[in-house]
Amino acid sequence: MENNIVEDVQNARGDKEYSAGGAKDKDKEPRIIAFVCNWCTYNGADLAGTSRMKYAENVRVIKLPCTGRIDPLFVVEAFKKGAKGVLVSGCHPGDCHYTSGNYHSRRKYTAFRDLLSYLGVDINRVEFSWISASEGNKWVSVINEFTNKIKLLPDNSDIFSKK
Amino acid sequence: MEEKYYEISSDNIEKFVNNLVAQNNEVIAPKDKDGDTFYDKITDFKDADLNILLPKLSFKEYLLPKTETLFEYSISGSNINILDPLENAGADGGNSGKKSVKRIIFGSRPCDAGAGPIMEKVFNWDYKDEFFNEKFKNLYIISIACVQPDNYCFCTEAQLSPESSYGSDILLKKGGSGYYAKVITEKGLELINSTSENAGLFKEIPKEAFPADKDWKAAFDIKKTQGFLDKNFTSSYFQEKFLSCIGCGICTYTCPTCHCFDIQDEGTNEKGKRIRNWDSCQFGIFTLHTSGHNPRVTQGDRYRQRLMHKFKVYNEKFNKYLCVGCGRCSRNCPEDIDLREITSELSLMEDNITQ
Amino acid sequence: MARIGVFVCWCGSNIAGTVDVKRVAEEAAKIPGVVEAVDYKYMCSDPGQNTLRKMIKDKNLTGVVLAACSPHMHENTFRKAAVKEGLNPYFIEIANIREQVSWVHEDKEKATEKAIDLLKMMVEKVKKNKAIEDVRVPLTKKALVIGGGISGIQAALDIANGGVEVILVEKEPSIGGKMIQLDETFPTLDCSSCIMTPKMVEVYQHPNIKLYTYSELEEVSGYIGNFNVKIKKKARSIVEKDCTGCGDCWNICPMHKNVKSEFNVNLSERTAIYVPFPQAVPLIPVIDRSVCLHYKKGGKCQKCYDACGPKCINFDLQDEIIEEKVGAIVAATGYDLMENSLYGEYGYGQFKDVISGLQFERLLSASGPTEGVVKRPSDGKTPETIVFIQCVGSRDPEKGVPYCSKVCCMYTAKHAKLFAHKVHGSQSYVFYIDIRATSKGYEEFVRGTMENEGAIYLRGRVSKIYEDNGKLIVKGADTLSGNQVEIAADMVVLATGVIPKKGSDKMAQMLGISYDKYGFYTESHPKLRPAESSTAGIYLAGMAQGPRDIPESVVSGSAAASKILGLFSKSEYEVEGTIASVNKTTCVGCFYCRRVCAYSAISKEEIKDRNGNVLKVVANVNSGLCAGCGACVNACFSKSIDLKGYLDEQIFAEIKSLAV
Amino acid sequence: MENIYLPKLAVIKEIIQETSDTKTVRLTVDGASIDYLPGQFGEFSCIGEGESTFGFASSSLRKEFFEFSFRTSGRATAGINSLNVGDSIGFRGPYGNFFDTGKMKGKDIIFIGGGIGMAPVKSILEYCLDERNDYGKITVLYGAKTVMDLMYKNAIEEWKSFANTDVVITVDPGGETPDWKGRVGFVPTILEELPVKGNNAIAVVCGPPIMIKFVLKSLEKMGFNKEDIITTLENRMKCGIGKCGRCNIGSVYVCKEGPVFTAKEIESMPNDF
Amino acid sequence: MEKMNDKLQNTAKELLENKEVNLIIGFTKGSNPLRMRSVFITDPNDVSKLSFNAHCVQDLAVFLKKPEVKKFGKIGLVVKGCDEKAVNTLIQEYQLSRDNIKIIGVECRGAVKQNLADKGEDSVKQSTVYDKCLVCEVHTPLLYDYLVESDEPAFEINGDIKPYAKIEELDAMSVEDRNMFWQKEFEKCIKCYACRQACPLCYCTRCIVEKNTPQWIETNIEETGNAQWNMIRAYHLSGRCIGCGECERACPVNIPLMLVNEKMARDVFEKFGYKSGVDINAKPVFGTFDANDFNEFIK
Repeated sequence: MENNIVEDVQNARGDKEYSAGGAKDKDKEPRIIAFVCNWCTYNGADLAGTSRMKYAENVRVIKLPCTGRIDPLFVVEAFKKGAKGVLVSGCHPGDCHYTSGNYHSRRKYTAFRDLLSYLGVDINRVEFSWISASEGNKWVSVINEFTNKIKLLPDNSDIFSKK
Repeated sequence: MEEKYYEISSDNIEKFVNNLVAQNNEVIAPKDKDGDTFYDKITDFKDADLNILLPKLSFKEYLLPKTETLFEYSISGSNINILDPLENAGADGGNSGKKSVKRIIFGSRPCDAGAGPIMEKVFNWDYKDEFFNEKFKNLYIISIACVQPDNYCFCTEAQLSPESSYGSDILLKKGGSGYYAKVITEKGLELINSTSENAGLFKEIPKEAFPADKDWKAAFDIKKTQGFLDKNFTSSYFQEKFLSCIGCGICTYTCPTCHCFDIQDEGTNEKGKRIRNWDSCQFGIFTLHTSGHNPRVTQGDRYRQRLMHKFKVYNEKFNKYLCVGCGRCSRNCPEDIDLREITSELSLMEDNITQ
Repeated sequence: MARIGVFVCWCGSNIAGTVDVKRVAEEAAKIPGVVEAVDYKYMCSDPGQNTLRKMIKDKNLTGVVLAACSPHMHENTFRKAAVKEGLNPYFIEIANIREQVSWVHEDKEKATEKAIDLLKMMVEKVKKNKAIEDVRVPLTKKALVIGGGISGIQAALDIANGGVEVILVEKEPSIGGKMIQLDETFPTLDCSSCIMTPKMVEVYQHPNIKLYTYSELEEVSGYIGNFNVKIKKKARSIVEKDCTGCGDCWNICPMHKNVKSEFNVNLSERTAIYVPFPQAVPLIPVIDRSVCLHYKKGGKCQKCYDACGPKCINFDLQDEIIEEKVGAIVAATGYDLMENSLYGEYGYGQFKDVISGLQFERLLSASGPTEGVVKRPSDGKTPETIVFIQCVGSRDPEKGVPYCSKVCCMYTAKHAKLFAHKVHGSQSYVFYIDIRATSKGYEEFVRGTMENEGAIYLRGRVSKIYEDNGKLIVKGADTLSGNQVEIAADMVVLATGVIPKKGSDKMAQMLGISYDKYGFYTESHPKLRPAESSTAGIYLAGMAQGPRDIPESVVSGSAAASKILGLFSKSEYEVEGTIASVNKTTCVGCFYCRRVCAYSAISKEEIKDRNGNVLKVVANVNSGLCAGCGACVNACFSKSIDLKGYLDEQIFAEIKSLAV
Repeated sequence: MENIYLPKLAVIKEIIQETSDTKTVRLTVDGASIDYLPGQFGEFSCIGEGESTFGFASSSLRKEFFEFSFRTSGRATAGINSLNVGDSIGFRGPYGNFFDTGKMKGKDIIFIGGGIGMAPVKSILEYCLDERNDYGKITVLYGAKTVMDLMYKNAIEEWKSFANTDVVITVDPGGETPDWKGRVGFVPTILEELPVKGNNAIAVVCGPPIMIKFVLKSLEKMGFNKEDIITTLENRMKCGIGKCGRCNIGSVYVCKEGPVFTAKEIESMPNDF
Repeated sequence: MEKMNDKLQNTAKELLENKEVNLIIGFTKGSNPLRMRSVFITDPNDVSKLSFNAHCVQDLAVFLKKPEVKKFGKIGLVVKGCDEKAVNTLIQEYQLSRDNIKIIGVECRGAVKQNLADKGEDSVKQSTVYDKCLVCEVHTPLLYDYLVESDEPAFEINGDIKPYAKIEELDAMSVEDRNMFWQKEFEKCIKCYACRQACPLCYCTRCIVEKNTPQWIETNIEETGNAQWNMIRAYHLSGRCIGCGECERACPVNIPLMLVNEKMARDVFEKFGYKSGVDINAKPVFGTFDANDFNEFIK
């Protein structure tokens, strides 16, 4: 049954314009967009670099000043534009460069996740993490684990992007 | 074409409709969806819900889809390629002109049927909108005359009637062994004669045998409504009456004849399409200038525009009222604004002024 | 009309080893709006920067994207280079293809693809950039210090010594705060007033310090660099400039009974016209109008007036409102002690010889009510056995506060030590939960009290105290031995917990700074900006932030001062222009933005028509206060507020460039 | 089957940055201009961002290109703003009616424009200047909020070079700079000071609604007949061809029966603009 | 009902006569006997138009956002308990000053579903009223200046009908099935924005959907644009929706919007203990935070 759904969806995608050439699309690595704060996670990711750690290439980082600036609707926009997974990451609670941006954001995302899931978006496709500037290794493991998770998810679309 | 008249039994009408489905036609009929009726594709006659007065929405979207691709584009560097859906098989599932499929509306009401030819005027008064025309050309309408209009109906006042055949290809009336049929157009005839089996289901009868229309009386004179609108643009009536309007636009979206649209581009940096979407004069942004100036500031201004357009402007331009009196705007209005009541009030006010 | 130049940096082999830089540049050149894309070995080198500058000039670029190392490395370098060519620095964007591509990936093909993507994102972002001017706020180079305790005094002196004018406002008639009430200070046992008094005098005499005692802050408006403050100078009933502090007035005042001395924590009495303590600064008395017979009896008594040589007593003086403009504020409002009476089982208020730690300080003090001889308040006898109880109210979420008051362990050890010094052969018992003695010399100090002075430390709580035959019977548990203990004491000293100064919440609201659930002011960042409040231009010092000891209070005072001196060292206060701005046409004034702003940077602004009628109220961003976090942008439903440098459009453009 | 919504691709030949947020774009289709008349408008689009309606700003007698001016304000204009010379712009048109040049021939004409409303005025003005001898005295009155907001600086110099042509430029009070040599004052005020008479003369007016309102009053004071005052209306439009239902004023579809109207015609319209 | 109407009319009359308000917004008889509609009264002599019954489905608080209505200044508003919560939220969100509104609360015994009333239903019972009436905790408004008590007995709830039962059903579904469910629902959407216009709390003068720089919500009236619109509408109402159900009632294509609103209200209450529209002085749930907020989903 489940397979049928997946096939149906793929078939449906196949003859519509936005699938951009079926077969090639399937081979394509899933795209992950990471919205990260400038002060903790971005630095954490940089640290992974200076430490020459290796991780999956799928992630594309968009830097914002603070998790408080990462509008949940950016996640929707990322899905709209074909991202398979979205990561939101910032400073640990209590460490926000702007005192409370991550707290406000956490509240919004709590509700937002519920809403997404309720509306039928596989919530496995959205990941949240607190990664400090010293946690290069955490960045690496979060990206790798998330990428693997996304690869295992059925290529099911969401309600925001064209099937 | 000279009209033709037939009788058809209840069993045969079912066969006829099922034949039309079997002939790979898209047959649209009123259909129950969770307790409300909408026009929708049917695969069997039994899917059709012919007992209700009117589906909640009209079948306007088969003439003017909610969203319609006007063209597609692709961009690479400074190269732009434009793909005309009227010339090429469209990608948006038959909404575009060229690929427009033959659609049969079965069981529409005379009011809904009347909307097509009324709208056809604005889509062809100068520039010809082939998107509309293609769909209109391929839309076959079999309507069933009403027996008992409800409180919100005012087709008679809107210069149609519960038994009007204006806009229908075939008009059915209940009676005899099932229905009497009046075939008004070649398209109607085409349906009946599509196969010999279909043709055999209909028994031709003389015009006289076809039941005559009842003497429907208009409760008020729509010309007087127009008369009032002609002279009273600044009447306080509009501002007071529409304090209760929340500007939701349901009246326009569920109206069979409202045809305003918006044009937008959608896509990625590489490719996309220009689409037109339903729009509504009830929205403040509809006429908002870039400068921030808005000619129609209040909801009163905006509802007045709707009245003016329907009962004055359109008639002056095209000699037709942009209203079929279906009453959907009233029935669906969450604030119980009743267009029949309003048009009638305006005609009375015109009376009072002239007296 | 975007004219964007792209530079792909090799960073030697750091980038070029893993990323096909030539291909990245070739792909970049194909992006609409990119007029030229080049690769270069080291963009950050002088020749590299010159290449950048040359292209900006030659190609009349409207934007530059560098695919290079992390923006945290060289964004400023490149921005400065761009500014030299007249390009707004915010038209420079960096695609991080070193730290986040070449150093973390091995597959050259995939790394190159990722680099191209990151570059595309930045090209699309820079297309939507708008010129941003950094915000410059003029500075009134004068500081206000609220609170004349040790941290306020330290802050005021440091600022004043830095050559900046200071206004010091103290609520009480004298500065000195809690510290001047202390006897000797741990762990060095130097006399508190010996080290405090000179500082107080220095404040009084400092040419750069304007001191308002017996004064309160009435109103604060404005923002960093430009605060307007109103100070209410309460009427002392003394013409201050004429007073010599001779004491003739208070010596003759008939009201010397029943008025408890605040300074001596109710252990002695004072007169209606009084100085709180002999070394008060300023040494000018004040008439307590709530008890003075002149005021109470319709002007009959004027003994002090009669006694006053310079005739500086004026019963008709009124409160005065003084307006000042300042550029920065230090909130050093100090602390209070919890009410001991919360603990009925300890009998405070019921038994005269159950006293607070601060009262014990006064009993120890040579300037105190007993001139430094330890005497029981009940009968004046010198106690031989004292029980000290720690954590009275502290670390007690049920009755008191959950936090540790930090100073009690140390001052109790000090009390026990001083008691042993003053009363030979005496015995101290200390009930404690834990001993926290973490600063330099503290642990040794406590050890000394135990080992050298013979104080007996009992780990456990006291369950009950009752009086029996002139003794206070203290029943408690010694959890280490598991025994119940019962001590017949002559006196019990309670180490009561520290709480924020009464009214500190009101003060915080007036200042527009945030405070925690207890009322302590919260730091802008607990680690990185411990001296700053959440509001720009307002700094914090002392116990107002939470429990701390004298050295820490002094350090915090100095820290606040150095922040202010740093702020004032420039001609204008400069903030990055990447701040929020409001579209006032579409703002509906729901003020969710204001609710989430941690910097009080959003205020209400009335939009009026020509006749002055308010059409609507909208949000307004104070550019001096906005820190540019963007929380307000997310809070806005109608998207009427946006963050410069990180506009919604820019983020969308970045996402769109990745569309698959 | 003709797709009436399908744009032609016009190529940007030149972009003139008029003010900080306005530009004039010169376009060609197949290397040349297109057939149109002053007063008409077109639908110009940045493909992928959307269409916007602008009147032509150039003289239709000049065959090497056609131009329009715009202010960046929304998504479509921001899209157009991002384009460079050589890029393509989607174009539909020309649409709408045009200035009746026959009626203007032999007469004195005053051209009055405010802000970006000068664009259609420029079109008809330059048309007349291109056949200068067919017309009487020409007066140009162009006003902007501030000196910074003045468009068409190069064109203005060209207009001044014609014989029997007065060019008056004004900025609103407070909008002048120290070295400003033009006039200072609102357009209607300056207009009344000009030596222009309404007999045997035509006035062409375009600008913001409030300016038009006062200019019409002034022109009437100066003796102009309502039939001889011609203006253009700038209603919000989408399709430009009488379908989308947006631009009507009473029974007049501005996109088809306009945008050029005489003051007389406007007077008979309901106040819905 | 007569007594109720009398009190309603007297209250309104007094308010108008004493110039305490310039406008009364209330209910009056509508286009058929089982429909009620809003009425705007400025003349004390017109108060006889006011009446109330189980067909007063509209949330009149919606009018408080209309500029045309705001112009009247002080307004007297007839509200049911559920709708009154909207007034509270408007005050909380600075859209309304408490001084400018006189709340004429009416005790409500439940409102008959309009689609049933249109088919002739006139009785108030658990099978005929809205789901919101079955879970209603505010038959008497929380905040009012005047209270008009109901003459009617409360209807009986025997538990046969589980309000918003579909929510649990959806929660139990697989994510794919939920996806399909909502896709089918949103496909019907015609983007008339009636849900927005009918909502008393959608008061933005420029809705996010009208902003195109950037284009937050695709303009198409197809699966993607519809889903985005419905999702963002629900998101903006999360923690704010007071459950009046007007969006769902207005929806001409019967999208069960209350299933989303109610679900979000439940989640917000569960996670943050916050109920919207209860306290005019409360901090809105998304205008504040707690350091100990729900953190489980974050790595």
